Amino acid sequence: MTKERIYRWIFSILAFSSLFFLLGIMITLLVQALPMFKKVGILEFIGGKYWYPTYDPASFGILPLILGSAMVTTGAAFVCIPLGVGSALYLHELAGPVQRAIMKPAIEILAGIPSIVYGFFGMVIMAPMVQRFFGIPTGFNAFTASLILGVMATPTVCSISEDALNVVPGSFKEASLALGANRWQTLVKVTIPAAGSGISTAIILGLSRAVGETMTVLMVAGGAAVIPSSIFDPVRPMTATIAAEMGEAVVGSLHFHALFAIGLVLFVITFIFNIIAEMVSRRFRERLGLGR
Amino acid sequence: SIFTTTLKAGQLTITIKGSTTVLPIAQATAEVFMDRHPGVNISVQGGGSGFGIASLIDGSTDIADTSRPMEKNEVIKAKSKGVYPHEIIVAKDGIAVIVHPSNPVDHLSTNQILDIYTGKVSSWSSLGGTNTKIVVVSRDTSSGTYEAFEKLALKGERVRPDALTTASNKQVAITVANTPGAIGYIGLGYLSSRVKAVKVDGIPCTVKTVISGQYPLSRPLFMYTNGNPRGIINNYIEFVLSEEGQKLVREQGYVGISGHNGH
Amino acid sequence: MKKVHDKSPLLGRSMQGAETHGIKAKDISQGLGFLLLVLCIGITLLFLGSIIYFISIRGIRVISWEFITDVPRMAMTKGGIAPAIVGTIYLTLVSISFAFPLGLACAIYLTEYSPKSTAINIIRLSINNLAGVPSVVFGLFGFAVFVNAFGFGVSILSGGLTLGIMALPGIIATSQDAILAVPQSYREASLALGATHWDTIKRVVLPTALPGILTGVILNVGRVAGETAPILFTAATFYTRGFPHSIFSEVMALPYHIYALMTEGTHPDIQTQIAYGCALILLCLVLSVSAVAIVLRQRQRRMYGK
Amino acid sequence: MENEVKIKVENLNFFYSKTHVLKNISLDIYSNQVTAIIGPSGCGKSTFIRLLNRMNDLIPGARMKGQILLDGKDIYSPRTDVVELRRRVGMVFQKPNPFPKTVFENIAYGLTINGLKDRSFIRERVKQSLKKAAIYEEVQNRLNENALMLSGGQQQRICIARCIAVEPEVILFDEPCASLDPISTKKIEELILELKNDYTIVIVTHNMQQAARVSDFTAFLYLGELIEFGPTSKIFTVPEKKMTEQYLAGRFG
Amino acid sequence: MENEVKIKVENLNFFYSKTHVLKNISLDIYSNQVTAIIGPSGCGKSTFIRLLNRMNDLIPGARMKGQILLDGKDIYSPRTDVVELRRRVGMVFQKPNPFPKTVFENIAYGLTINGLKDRSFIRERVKQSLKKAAIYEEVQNRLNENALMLSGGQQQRICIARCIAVEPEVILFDEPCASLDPISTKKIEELILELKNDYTIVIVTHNMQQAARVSDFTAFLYLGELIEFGPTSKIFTVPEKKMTEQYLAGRFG
Ligand SMILES: Nc1ncnc2c1ncn2[C@@H]1O[C@H](COP(=O)(O)OP(=O)(O)OP(=O)(O)O)[C@@H](O)[C@H]1O
Ligand SMILES: Nc1ncnc2c1ncn2[C@@H]1O[C@H](COP(=O)(O)OP(=O)(O)OP(=O)(O)O)[C@@H](O)[C@H]1O
Ligand SMILES: [Mg+2]
Ligand SMILES: [Mg+2]
Repeated sequence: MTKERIYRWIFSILAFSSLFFLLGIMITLLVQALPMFKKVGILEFIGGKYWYPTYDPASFGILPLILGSAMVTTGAAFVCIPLGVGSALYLHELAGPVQRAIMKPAIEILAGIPSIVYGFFGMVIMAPMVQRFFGIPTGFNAFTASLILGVMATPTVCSISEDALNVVPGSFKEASLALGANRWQTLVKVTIPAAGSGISTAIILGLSRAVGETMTVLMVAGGAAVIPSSIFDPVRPMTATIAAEMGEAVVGSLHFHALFAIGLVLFVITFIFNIIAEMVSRRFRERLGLGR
Repeated sequence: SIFTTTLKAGQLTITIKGSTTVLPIAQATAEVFMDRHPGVNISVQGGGSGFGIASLIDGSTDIADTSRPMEKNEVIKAKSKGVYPHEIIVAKDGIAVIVHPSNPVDHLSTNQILDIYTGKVSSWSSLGGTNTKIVVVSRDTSSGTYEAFEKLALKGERVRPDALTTASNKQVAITVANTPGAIGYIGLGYLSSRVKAVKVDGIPCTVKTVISGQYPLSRPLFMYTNGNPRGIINNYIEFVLSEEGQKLVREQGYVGISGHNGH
Repeated sequence: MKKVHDKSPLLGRSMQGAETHGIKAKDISQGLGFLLLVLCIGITLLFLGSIIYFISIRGIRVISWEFITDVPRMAMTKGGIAPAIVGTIYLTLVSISFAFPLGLACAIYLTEYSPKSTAINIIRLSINNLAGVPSVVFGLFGFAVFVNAFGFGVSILSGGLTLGIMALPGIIATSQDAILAVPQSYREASLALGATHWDTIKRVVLPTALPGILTGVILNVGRVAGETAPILFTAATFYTRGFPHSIFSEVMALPYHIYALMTEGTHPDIQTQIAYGCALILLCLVLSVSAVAIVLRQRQRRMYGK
Repeated sequence: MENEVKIKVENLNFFYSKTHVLKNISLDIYSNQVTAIIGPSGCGKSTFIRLLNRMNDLIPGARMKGQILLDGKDIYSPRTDVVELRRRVGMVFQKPNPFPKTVFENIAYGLTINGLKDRSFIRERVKQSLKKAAIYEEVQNRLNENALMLSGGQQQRICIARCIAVEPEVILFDEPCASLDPISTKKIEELILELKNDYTIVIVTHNMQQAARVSDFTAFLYLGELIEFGPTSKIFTVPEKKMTEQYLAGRFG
Repeated sequence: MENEVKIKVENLNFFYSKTHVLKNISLDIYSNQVTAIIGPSGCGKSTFIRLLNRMNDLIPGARMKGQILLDGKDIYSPRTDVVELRRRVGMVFQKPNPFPKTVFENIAYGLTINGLKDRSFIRERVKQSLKKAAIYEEVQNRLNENALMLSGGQQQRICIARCIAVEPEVILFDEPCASLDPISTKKIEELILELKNDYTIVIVTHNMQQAARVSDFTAFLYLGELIEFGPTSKIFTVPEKKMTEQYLAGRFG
């Protein structure tokens, strides 16, 4: 029994040490962002319209960056929700066992395409295509970024939605069919509502990936730190700002702390996304009467 | 940093950090230098001039690349930490201002460029062109080219916030080549027939005008070491400044210098 | 035999329907709906397929034995990308050897040992949340903590640890799933034979969950191997010739190399081609790793009859 | 009227990919009677009953031979509208499976999917169905609650009401009481006896006492074969086959 | 020797967080006898039997009152070594649950975790256990196959052999035949009758006929209460309680 207790201790120590690392991120961000907030108030930082970190005097307003992130994420939602959920429904309802056996893993594998590859593809192929197709000054804009981000999030949304659909008890489906509903009615009126919160979780997680995506937007979003007025404007999302400017910022300078402050804002946003996803998915499981 | 210093004990590793403008020079020369001196390893990192200087000060690099001279307070800070920056000019760079080939405008004054980039002028018509909107293309604030352009052309004023910000010289060139109303600025080495370089204050952007210093948007490029370069670092710097090194500089699209410009 | 349905206003129309084949509104909506779904998956596969197609077609042209085994030459316009491949592999190895034991231990604790308290729930929640933290934020953390505070400098160690932490939540989650998927009946059977809890974990739970755990580890490590943002300030260097001699060396890495070629090179035309080659090799590395993991998982699922 | 044949099963054989699960079964199911299917676990009871409304169509690799006639028409002919067939032959499952919707929506579901829009008509029909399923009293004030909040027995009656609402002709019960407590079981059994006035009922059960209590006819399946079929009273008192007798005596299964 | 008490249960009460599942149960389990626990689903049979080797310790929020004495010693006293207790009181579960290892490893598992290393001794003991579980003939050439490859009935006997290998004093069976076919069931029943020569046996079953066939004593639980306990012959012929009679007659459950 004492041996048993020793193992228990070893594991709890290891578990908590990993937690220590994870909590460390929060603390680091807070500590490094603090000097920024001391100098520039939080509201001024978040609401400020101008991002000129290297000028003298510098101005640290990240509203354009937040809006840039918001715009590409919203755009990505328009791509990944229909494509991801639609594909999941297809796999769940229409694909035969052979098709599903091939396509499901294929889509999961594609979820692993590195973001740099998406960014590269966006840069060399998508952006010029978008520019020519719409006849706009540049293909490096929020639209192209949204498109690429959307496609990038699609496998994630698809895969998690499909899992959610699979969790819906077959008995609901049978009950509906036994009442004389056809497959589409069963899908729309029973399966989708039952899997609804699971699908929402998938969407939220997909979008949270899009908000936090860095390289793609760095390479294709255009990078203008201005409040966008149309989807075809170039934007500079928060993640791209950090990645582009971190190397240049002198360690310990205000600019350096400002970038950590952006990191903190990003962290809080994705944190909220995840909390919502967690709550929604818990409700989902409760509603279907699934434990844990 | 304890670790990085111990590593350097053998002094067969050279670390170079700093301006992305100087990066290609450092990379190309490092490569050939390593061919000559097997056993030497040179690691070349970008990050920007500021980063390079900061790294030199905290001892995490042997050579800092910069596209601007060190500022006074940087030098003071360095000395307070026992680092004595030694400046070497390794090349010169001219920043060409480019427009779409179809654009009738072929010369601009520095003031006009300033007006365009700060947003005071937003149509080509007042500059002798057609009545089209000016699409302003700029670079990331982290790029050395941007730093230089800001200093030389903008005199410290802010670029209009809605300017396209691209990550590389190449992207600026592509964007301008594809966009009739665009204006951009790139290193001299990136000029091609797909874009048109305008005369600035009446002076065309060529190797000659850059060397002579006539062309207003030109600047020297630097490498800094801690004190006079010694040992293998000195060998490397000498190689960069040698005829062979300068040939590599020219191959990368920069303007070479001749002779030794150290202090 | 006088049945309710005879007077049914609702169903009277379709009552003879058992054989009629008339097209009904609900058949039409079904047809349209299904068409839409086919369209969705079609577009998805088209997009993903075209990414892979373009990268492969253009990448394959520059790939050769030399490309894979040689160092970059002629100002990165010739030669190969071997240091970048090696660098990526080193980073990945460091991240696995850090994240795997820690993640597994954490998963074992959470599934087998942890009391069911709010404190543990908060731990679970924060692990879930950290899975969603943007990669660039991990980069910031690695830069502030490993590079600066711990003084590891820009190095394989800093980058590998940063990537490892990033993989940690995913590894914990998938390992937990794998451990939870081990039927409770196995645990009960073992305990009923007089085995201790640790015996049961070591001899029954872990061996059974192993394929699932490995899948999770491979999948997550494959994912972080392709990440760029976290190594941007912690490990990657633009150019170095030799192979790293210690974990305190900085390295070239494939994802960063693509980025660098596309943004900092001076010979765009040639370097874009090389970037295609790098992208293809990165794609092959990452996708084959995740393919292994996913095939493993499929087989695993089949074993449990799911 | 009593012995009119509603469903005629002829030489039915059924296979799940490789396994031959039902072997050459022929029997008649009479209108307004309760027919019970009994037999040990795995003998094919569920498979059989699910063939009557083609629920097994959903299973990949399953094959069927033989005929099933509903009112004399082959339900497996290519011209049959399966959706319509399932409306006519309703089903109540072993585990109560109300949708995760309100009680009202559960019952109204079958009506709305058949295109009915008239709210007041639907409301009336829901009420009637709940009454017929002997659950109206208990839930009349809880129509807008989630049906999953009800007890198991109540849920099962909700499922029966849901089934009744679309006015099927035949109702198939697959072990409807297997997951219920004795009191709920009793209520459902009483209900089945009520329902046979209006519907033809087929019930699968592995509780022999239940079969004895509620059914008019009993079919005994064993390892996929129909061992004996006849009036319940006869089967339970003077079975023809030795095997039936042994099974009923609890000698195996 | 026949009526020596092996396990004494006194005033046992058990709660799952809030629900009171076992109510004030007292009974004696005799050495070398088969004691059957019967009752309708959900009455607490499994809960009861799992208390005898403290398997319910694993369930969070569960509470127990009363005493269970094994050979006169309280098994819930803080001084009890739970691991040792479980070795002495073995268990066979409803669903056969061999480990996903070879047949040999399955049987040897219990020996090796108890620190045994001598290969030849282990081999001998595995063989003996398989023989006692009446499965040796069938698997002697398949000892290195994965146990999951065997049929359900064979798996269940492997589980019994695995249990026997650690030489427990009591064996608890929780519906050991529920997922088996009639032929396998028969084999297991015969085996249980064999085993009672060496072990004290407690068996949960919801098949009354099975209880009648194999047990010496029967306990009838209903909604957590012990309605009646006594020799099987008596319970099945002249039960004292009306309820027992009704249950056995299939009036409910
Ligand atoms: N989808 C399926 N694929 C393959 N075999 C199946 C499938 N469903 C059932 N079977 C097999 O067919 C046989 C008959 O199954 P069925 O479910 O009809 O039995 P049952 O009499 O309803 O049993 P129970 O009383 O346990 O519900 C069993 O041997 C079962 O294992
Ligand atoms: N882990 C648990 N938590 C809460 N309640 C439980 C738990 N396990 C069982 N119960 C409840 O305790 C009661 C007794 O359950 P138990 O499993 O002992 O019944 P049983 O007699 O074995 O039934 P069956 O014949 O269906 O196996 C049931 O009402 C059940 O719902
Ligand atoms: Mg069944
Ligand atoms: Mg039980």
